[in-house]
Amino acid sequence: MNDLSIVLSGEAGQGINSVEKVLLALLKKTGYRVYATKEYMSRVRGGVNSISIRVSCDEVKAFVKHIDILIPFEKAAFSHLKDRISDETIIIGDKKKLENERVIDVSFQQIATEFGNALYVNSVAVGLVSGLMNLNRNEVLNFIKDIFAKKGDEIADKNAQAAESGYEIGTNLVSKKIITLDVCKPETKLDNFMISGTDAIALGAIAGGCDCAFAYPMSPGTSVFTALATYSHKAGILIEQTEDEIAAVNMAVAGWYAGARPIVSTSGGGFALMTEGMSLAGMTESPLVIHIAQRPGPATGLPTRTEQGDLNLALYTGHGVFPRAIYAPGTTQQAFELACRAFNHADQYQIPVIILTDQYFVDTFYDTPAFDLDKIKIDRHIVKTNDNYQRYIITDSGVSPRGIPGFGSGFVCSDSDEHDENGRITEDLDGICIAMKNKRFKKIELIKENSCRPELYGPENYENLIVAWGSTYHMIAEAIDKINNSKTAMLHFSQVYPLHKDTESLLKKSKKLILVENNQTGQFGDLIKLETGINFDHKILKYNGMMFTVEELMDSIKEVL
Amino acid sequence: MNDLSIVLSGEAGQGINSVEKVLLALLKKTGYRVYATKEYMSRVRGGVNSISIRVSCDEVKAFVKHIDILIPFEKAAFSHLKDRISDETIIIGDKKKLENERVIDVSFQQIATEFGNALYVNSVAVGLVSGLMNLNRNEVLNFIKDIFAKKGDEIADKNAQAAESGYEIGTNLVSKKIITLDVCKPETKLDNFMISGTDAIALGAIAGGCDCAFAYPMSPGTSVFTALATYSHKAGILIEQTEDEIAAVNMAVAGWYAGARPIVSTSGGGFALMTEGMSLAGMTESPLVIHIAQRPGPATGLPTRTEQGDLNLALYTGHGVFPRAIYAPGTTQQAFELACRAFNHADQYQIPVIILTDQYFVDTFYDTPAFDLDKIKIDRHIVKTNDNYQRYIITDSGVSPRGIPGFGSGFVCSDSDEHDENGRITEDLDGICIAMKNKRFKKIELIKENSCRPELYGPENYENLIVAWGSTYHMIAEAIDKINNSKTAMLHFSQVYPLHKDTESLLKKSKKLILVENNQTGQFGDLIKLETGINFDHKILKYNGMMFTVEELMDSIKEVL
Amino acid sequence: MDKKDWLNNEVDIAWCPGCGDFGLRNIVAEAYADLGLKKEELCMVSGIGQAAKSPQYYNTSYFNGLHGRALPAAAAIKMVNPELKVLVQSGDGDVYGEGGNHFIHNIRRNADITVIVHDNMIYGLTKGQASPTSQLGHKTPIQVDGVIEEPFNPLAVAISLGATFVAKSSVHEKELTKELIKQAIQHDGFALVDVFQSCVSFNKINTNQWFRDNTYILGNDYDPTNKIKAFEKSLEREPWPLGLIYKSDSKVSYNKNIPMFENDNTPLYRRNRDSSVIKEIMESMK
Amino acid sequence: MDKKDWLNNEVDIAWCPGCGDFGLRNIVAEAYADLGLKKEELCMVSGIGQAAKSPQYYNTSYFNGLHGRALPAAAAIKMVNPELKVLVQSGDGDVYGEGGNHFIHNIRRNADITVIVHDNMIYGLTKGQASPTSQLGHKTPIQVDGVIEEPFNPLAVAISLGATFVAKSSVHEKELTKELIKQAIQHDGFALVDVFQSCVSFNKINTNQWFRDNTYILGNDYDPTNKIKAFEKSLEREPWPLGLIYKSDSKVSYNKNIPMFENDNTPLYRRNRDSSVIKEIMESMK
Ligand SMILES: Cc1ncc(C[n+]2csc(CCOP(=O)(O)OP(=O)(O)O)c2C)c(N)n1
Ligand SMILES: Cc1ncc(C[n+]2csc(CCOP(=O)(O)OP(=O)(O)O)c2C)c(N)n1
Ligand code: SF4
Ligand code: SF4
Ligand SMILES: [Mg+2]
Ligand SMILES: [Mg+2]
Repeated sequence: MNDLSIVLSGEAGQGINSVEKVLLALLKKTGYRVYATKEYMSRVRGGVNSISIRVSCDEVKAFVKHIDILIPFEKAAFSHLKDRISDETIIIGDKKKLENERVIDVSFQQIATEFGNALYVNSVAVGLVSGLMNLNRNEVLNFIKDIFAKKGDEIADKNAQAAESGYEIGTNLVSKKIITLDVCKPETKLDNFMISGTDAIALGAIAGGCDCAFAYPMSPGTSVFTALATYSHKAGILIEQTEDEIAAVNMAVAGWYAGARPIVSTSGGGFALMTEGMSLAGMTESPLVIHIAQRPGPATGLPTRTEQGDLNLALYTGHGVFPRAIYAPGTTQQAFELACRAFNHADQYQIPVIILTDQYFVDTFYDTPAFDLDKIKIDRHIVKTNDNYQRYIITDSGVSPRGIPGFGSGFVCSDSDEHDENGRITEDLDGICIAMKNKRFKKIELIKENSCRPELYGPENYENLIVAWGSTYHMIAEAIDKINNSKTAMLHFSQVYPLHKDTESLLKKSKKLILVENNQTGQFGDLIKLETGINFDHKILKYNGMMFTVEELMDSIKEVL
Repeated sequence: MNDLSIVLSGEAGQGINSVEKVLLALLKKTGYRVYATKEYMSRVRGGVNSISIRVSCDEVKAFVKHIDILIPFEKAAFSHLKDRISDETIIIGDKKKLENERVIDVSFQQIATEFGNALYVNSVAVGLVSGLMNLNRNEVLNFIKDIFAKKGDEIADKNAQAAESGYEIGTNLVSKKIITLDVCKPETKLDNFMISGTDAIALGAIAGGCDCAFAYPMSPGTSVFTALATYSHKAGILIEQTEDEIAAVNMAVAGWYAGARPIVSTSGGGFALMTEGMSLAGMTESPLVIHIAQRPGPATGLPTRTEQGDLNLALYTGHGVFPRAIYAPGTTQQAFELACRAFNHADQYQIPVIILTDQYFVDTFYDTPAFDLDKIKIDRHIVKTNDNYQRYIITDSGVSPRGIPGFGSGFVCSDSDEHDENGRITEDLDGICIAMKNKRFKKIELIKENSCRPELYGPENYENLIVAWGSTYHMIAEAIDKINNSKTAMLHFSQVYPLHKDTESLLKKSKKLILVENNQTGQFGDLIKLETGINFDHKILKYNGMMFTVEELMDSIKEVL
Repeated sequence: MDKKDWLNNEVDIAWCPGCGDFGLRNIVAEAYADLGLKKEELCMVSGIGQAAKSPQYYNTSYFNGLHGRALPAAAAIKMVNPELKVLVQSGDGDVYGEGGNHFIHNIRRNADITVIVHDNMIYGLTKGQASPTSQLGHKTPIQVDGVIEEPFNPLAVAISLGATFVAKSSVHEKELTKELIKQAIQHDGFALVDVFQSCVSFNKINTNQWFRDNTYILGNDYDPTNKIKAFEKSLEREPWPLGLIYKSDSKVSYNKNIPMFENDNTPLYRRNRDSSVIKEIMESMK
Repeated sequence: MDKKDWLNNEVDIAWCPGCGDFGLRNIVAEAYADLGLKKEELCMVSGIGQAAKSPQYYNTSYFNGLHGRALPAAAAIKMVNPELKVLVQSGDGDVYGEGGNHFIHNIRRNADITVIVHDNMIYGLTKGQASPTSQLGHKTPIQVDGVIEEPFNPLAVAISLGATFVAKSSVHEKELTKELIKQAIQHDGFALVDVFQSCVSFNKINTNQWFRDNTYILGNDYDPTNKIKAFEKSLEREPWPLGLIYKSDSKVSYNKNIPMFENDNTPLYRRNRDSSVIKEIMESMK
């Protein structure tokens, strides 16, 4: 076993998220590479949720099906996780409560109540895993004390004691050979950070000069909004929770007009309400940055689940023709760079840029090396106006220099009606109206020239090519590694629109094309067909609201190779 | 000359629309076949607008470029209509005011003011044309009196006198051979109706059982809403102007839920705001009928102009996957039948049905034989519920019997979250959630089976096939007739989604495929490519806000044949 | 049906233990029972949020629509199917935030619906952001410096919009709440009952204790028919007055105002149309 | 700049001859001139409608956004660029109908913007449907039986939302309108000036003559600082009171309430960020 898959499952509000945070930190401190993701129901208490942690000495960044150690706090975990529990899964918990013969009995609840609070089960669990993994006992206990310090000495002590009990049980289980874990010991310690998809987008936005956020709460899009609020003092970000999504997008467009760099973060249903606002950005050639964390629809759908189902919406939303760019990061590095780039490109081309993530990605923690801050910069493409300034002057490139009201002596006039070079309403149909339509259309080519090249993962001389976008990156990469077929590679698009000009040739090099998407119909496949005429030989689609696991991808891919 | 193209042009508010109405009625009374369309600026007074009338003994239903007789009330008409005025165009008007040498001088304004009101120019114009066409003098004058009767005897008399002056000038111009019109004389009189695209949709809706309308005003979509309001007493229609488009679509979905048959009428920008509501209809499997009269975008765009630019929006709007149907009538007959069918099919399949028209179509008057009312019927697909009723029971077809609250003893539960067969929220991801997704998806095939077959116009053994949809029908048909190429036909889609199953074979029979769309990118061409893989050899696209003329289509088609 | 019959106890209720939503659910079921409503005549409507899950937990027909869109849905149901009693249960965010425009215009529309707002002064389902009724200074993960926007006053706004039944209660006052809801259901026209409700998970300020400490029940001497006085009353804070703040019988509800329903309450789905109507209309286009 | 300089006379004005919009345009330009505004410091904002075309007809920077969305745009511009004076001119349909939710929440937000609503009690640009302020019984091509919905009372609603500057005027009272607009511009916070404006093409009821016959100017004895009295005044009809209905200095505007702008009015576009901030935040994720 060169890595370990640990899963905790409990009700909402039972605190398993705190286990996630503490365990990750402890394991990382010890030198392990870690990964964690969560899946949860749309409720605040009750139900059944789980967190999945992977620990390894090598990089580990994908969601796997198998569970090595399962700590269920509730009986419901068994049916909830039935597809992931195998004969090899070690299950640790309150045997009586769980009513399951296979369970290695640890009386979490009793220990916790002994220390005075049922919530201490979480510290017991942290201690237990630390013991199993043979982490440094003092480090563990001190760390727990530090974490709880702000809640007062007593609570800190009690938690540490609960953890200590867990720790002992853990070492005991190992020493008594009841549990044998064959895990590597990390040799070097990397100077990495635990960064969630949310953090990566928020940091990238800050790096890109994002100075305000207009949003209306909606899971899972709220995550980025909340992160920006958290850093608002440090980074100087104006945070405004709007009355609805329509206000958010209109405030954002107007904010850009007035010189700021707003972001909007939402999910499919909220974005649906921004359709007219997208079109406003298109007509006024306004920069705009919208982050959509996707979840399954239609309508309210499954609010806390994941899907790559909003690509079509992002592609076609807004009436009328206008250019846009759509990013879909699959790694924290890409998320950081693209979120930063979104602001610069939105400003450069005066277009809406959409960043498509999903619940899985924003809620997953990856250990990530420090982002390269030398590469990033804030490019403000604005000009100081003079008396003759014309906001929509026709230029060769289609881009007109963008002024800001109050910066220079010119008038900056922006109109949602068809307008002339001054931004004033016109009905000169065959004159300036057509010229404006063509001007806006022209920019699509310009954006295309700067599209991100899709990343090839695997052999250059591939014969089987798996095409993917967004958050499935790591799962497919690990599946390819494990299948270990020298002719199979992945082409991953972190920009899904406009497609990079090499797309067609890269696809045509392959003999077999396999599409992997976390949605019902293969929306990206449709886009590729439309733009290149290329059909896929196989489509691997999942749409039950959960991310692909490495194992099921391996199976599906092998099946079609 | 077997038909005559007459154009009047003036400022908004000058009354040329009244000329349109009166002239059409008079000509039709005499036995002529007539057609009229208008184009106008987004303002209530001033600017420059025009109405175009065609008169013939044969059916005449298309917009033409050439003008036989032009009556400009303002100088601006010359530059406004410059592309349509040729050396053959007879121009009649106030020579001095118009400052144009070619004008045949008729002092409209002076005559009108003699009778006491500048607006009488319109009656002078009606009289003039009637005189030129040698219509029955008494019939004309009596008709005018009748029309103005409700404004009082004096006004009626004055208008009749103004018309009489015009009539005399008209006959004089002919007798003095200043103008020679070689128009046919109608032999038989058809029992036809003057029906605009608006009327056809409204009548079709009434035929389909539409019993309420929820809408927010927006040109050109307001037209159908207004027509329904006009007939609301006669037909028993509840008319509610909503606070915004979001209310309109939500009230419509809820109205269907409660057993009514609401329609929503809007335009692209308003429909953009209904994106989330569309998705709600998708999730709750609610019937829904939305009429979109298209106008050019993005954003506010050109509010009173025409375009076929909202197809993509109609196709992809709404987050999540759900079935829908999209109609695009090209004739009043189709509009009537499809509007009726929209209600029955929406109810049968429990889906949103979109009727796509455009400003050109809703504002154009066609003389149309009586609609066949025997064919139409109101199919209400609702059931009386019992105690065990389940709104979303899984069935083979994917359609669950639809109950109405209060009709029977069962509970009718509708939810925008993913739900079970009872309509209650669930997170049983791999169980009922997937089953519901598949159930909804399945209906697409069902709808496809009942898609309208595209209509072939021209020879069966075509080699060149012009593919079109919606309002361009008559222009292309006339162009084909006039080109008179025995190998060229049109395939016209009055249902654009889902495509009829014969689409691919019908297209593949042709050697050369020509796409004609009134938009910038060929959105329907993209859909065909996506669904069939077929590419077009030529695309004839127009996107300046105006309808194609027969002449320009003839030129463009000949060029690529 | 008695209270028990109204409650659906087969489903797993997704609320947190201790949530005020439970209390309101019981009260509403009792009100239904007291009024002797028949199950065929009720339709419940909600948007999205914790409060908006309420309809799921009764034995009733319901329309659980989009976030913020409870009111247009409820009004439309009543307008086309006037035989139904239509009752909305939804959240303060749903009705006053996302749905604010519908709040305005449905009061103007005055369809005969009852609107119970679970006013927990927070966004519960999305985990604790400020709602329009959150009080000044309230800190949340988004409002890190505390709320700075003037709290929305649903009562004052409803009165200023011409609402004819405006009531305020708190879930800890069961009897009062029940009585107000019963009166609201019986009122002809748009009836608003804004109810303080405790979100035990995310609102640690406006707790049940806070409600107890900061409210009082209006005495019998209070006259709810004087609009100006009602407005004045609606501005009172700490303590907040509970009870029927304003009521007027000066208006009739939407359906009674339109000719179609003048002498005929038949729902639209039971009306038939003669195709001769189409002929008749077509004739006018000759 | 004097009045002439503010007016853009190079464009073809799309309004009907005799439309009240012309009058308001003149009055606003005079107000600008009187206040000695500089062209670089003004930004006008509107939605869509006849009134909303106004900004086109001045020499000024403007943001002519979507129908109903003037207020969020205006507020955002002021919030991120507080050096600008932001003035909205838009229609009653735009601000109270489609934009109703923004009306509510921007009053709560209280950004320092001036909002002039051209209240012609009709939808002008779309040719004469009822607007939220159309009076009961008003017949239109859509409201064939006359308006049945309670007319929206912008003043009462604004007061109930906690607005601190609420004024009413009529375009036929030029001096009064100008004075109110000037005061509104100088007021710190959301300032509403609802102005009767005649739509000569589509509102044949509420004409200039009707405005003259049905309004009166508030006397000096009227005290606009008493909220309850102001509410009462805002309900008066036939005649309608014109003047400053309510004003309060009890609040500061949005930007003054947030730390970022506390001692620093620099617009966001002139602020720079040190990339060390990102390092610092990242460190917290170790
Ligand atoms: C269009 C849209 N925007 C946002 C959301 C996310 N959302 C769900 S519930 C909710 C607010 C809940 O607050 P409230 O209405 O007060 O109800 P509570 O949960 O407090 O009872 C939000 C913002 C959504 N579902 N749809
Ligand atoms: C989303 C959207 N819905 C509808 C319209 C159509 N529309 C344009 S202006 C207007 C109303 C105009 O009324 P008002 O705001 O009172 O302005 P007025 O013309 O009377 O000055 C409407 C409904 C639109 N442009 N956009
Ligand atoms: S989060 Fe708050 S409102 Fe929601 S169920 Fe829990 S306590 Fe109730
Ligand atoms: S339609 Fe009415 S509001 Fe519009 S410009 Fe004409 S008079 Fe003015
Ligand atoms: Mg709430
Ligand atoms: Mg108006």
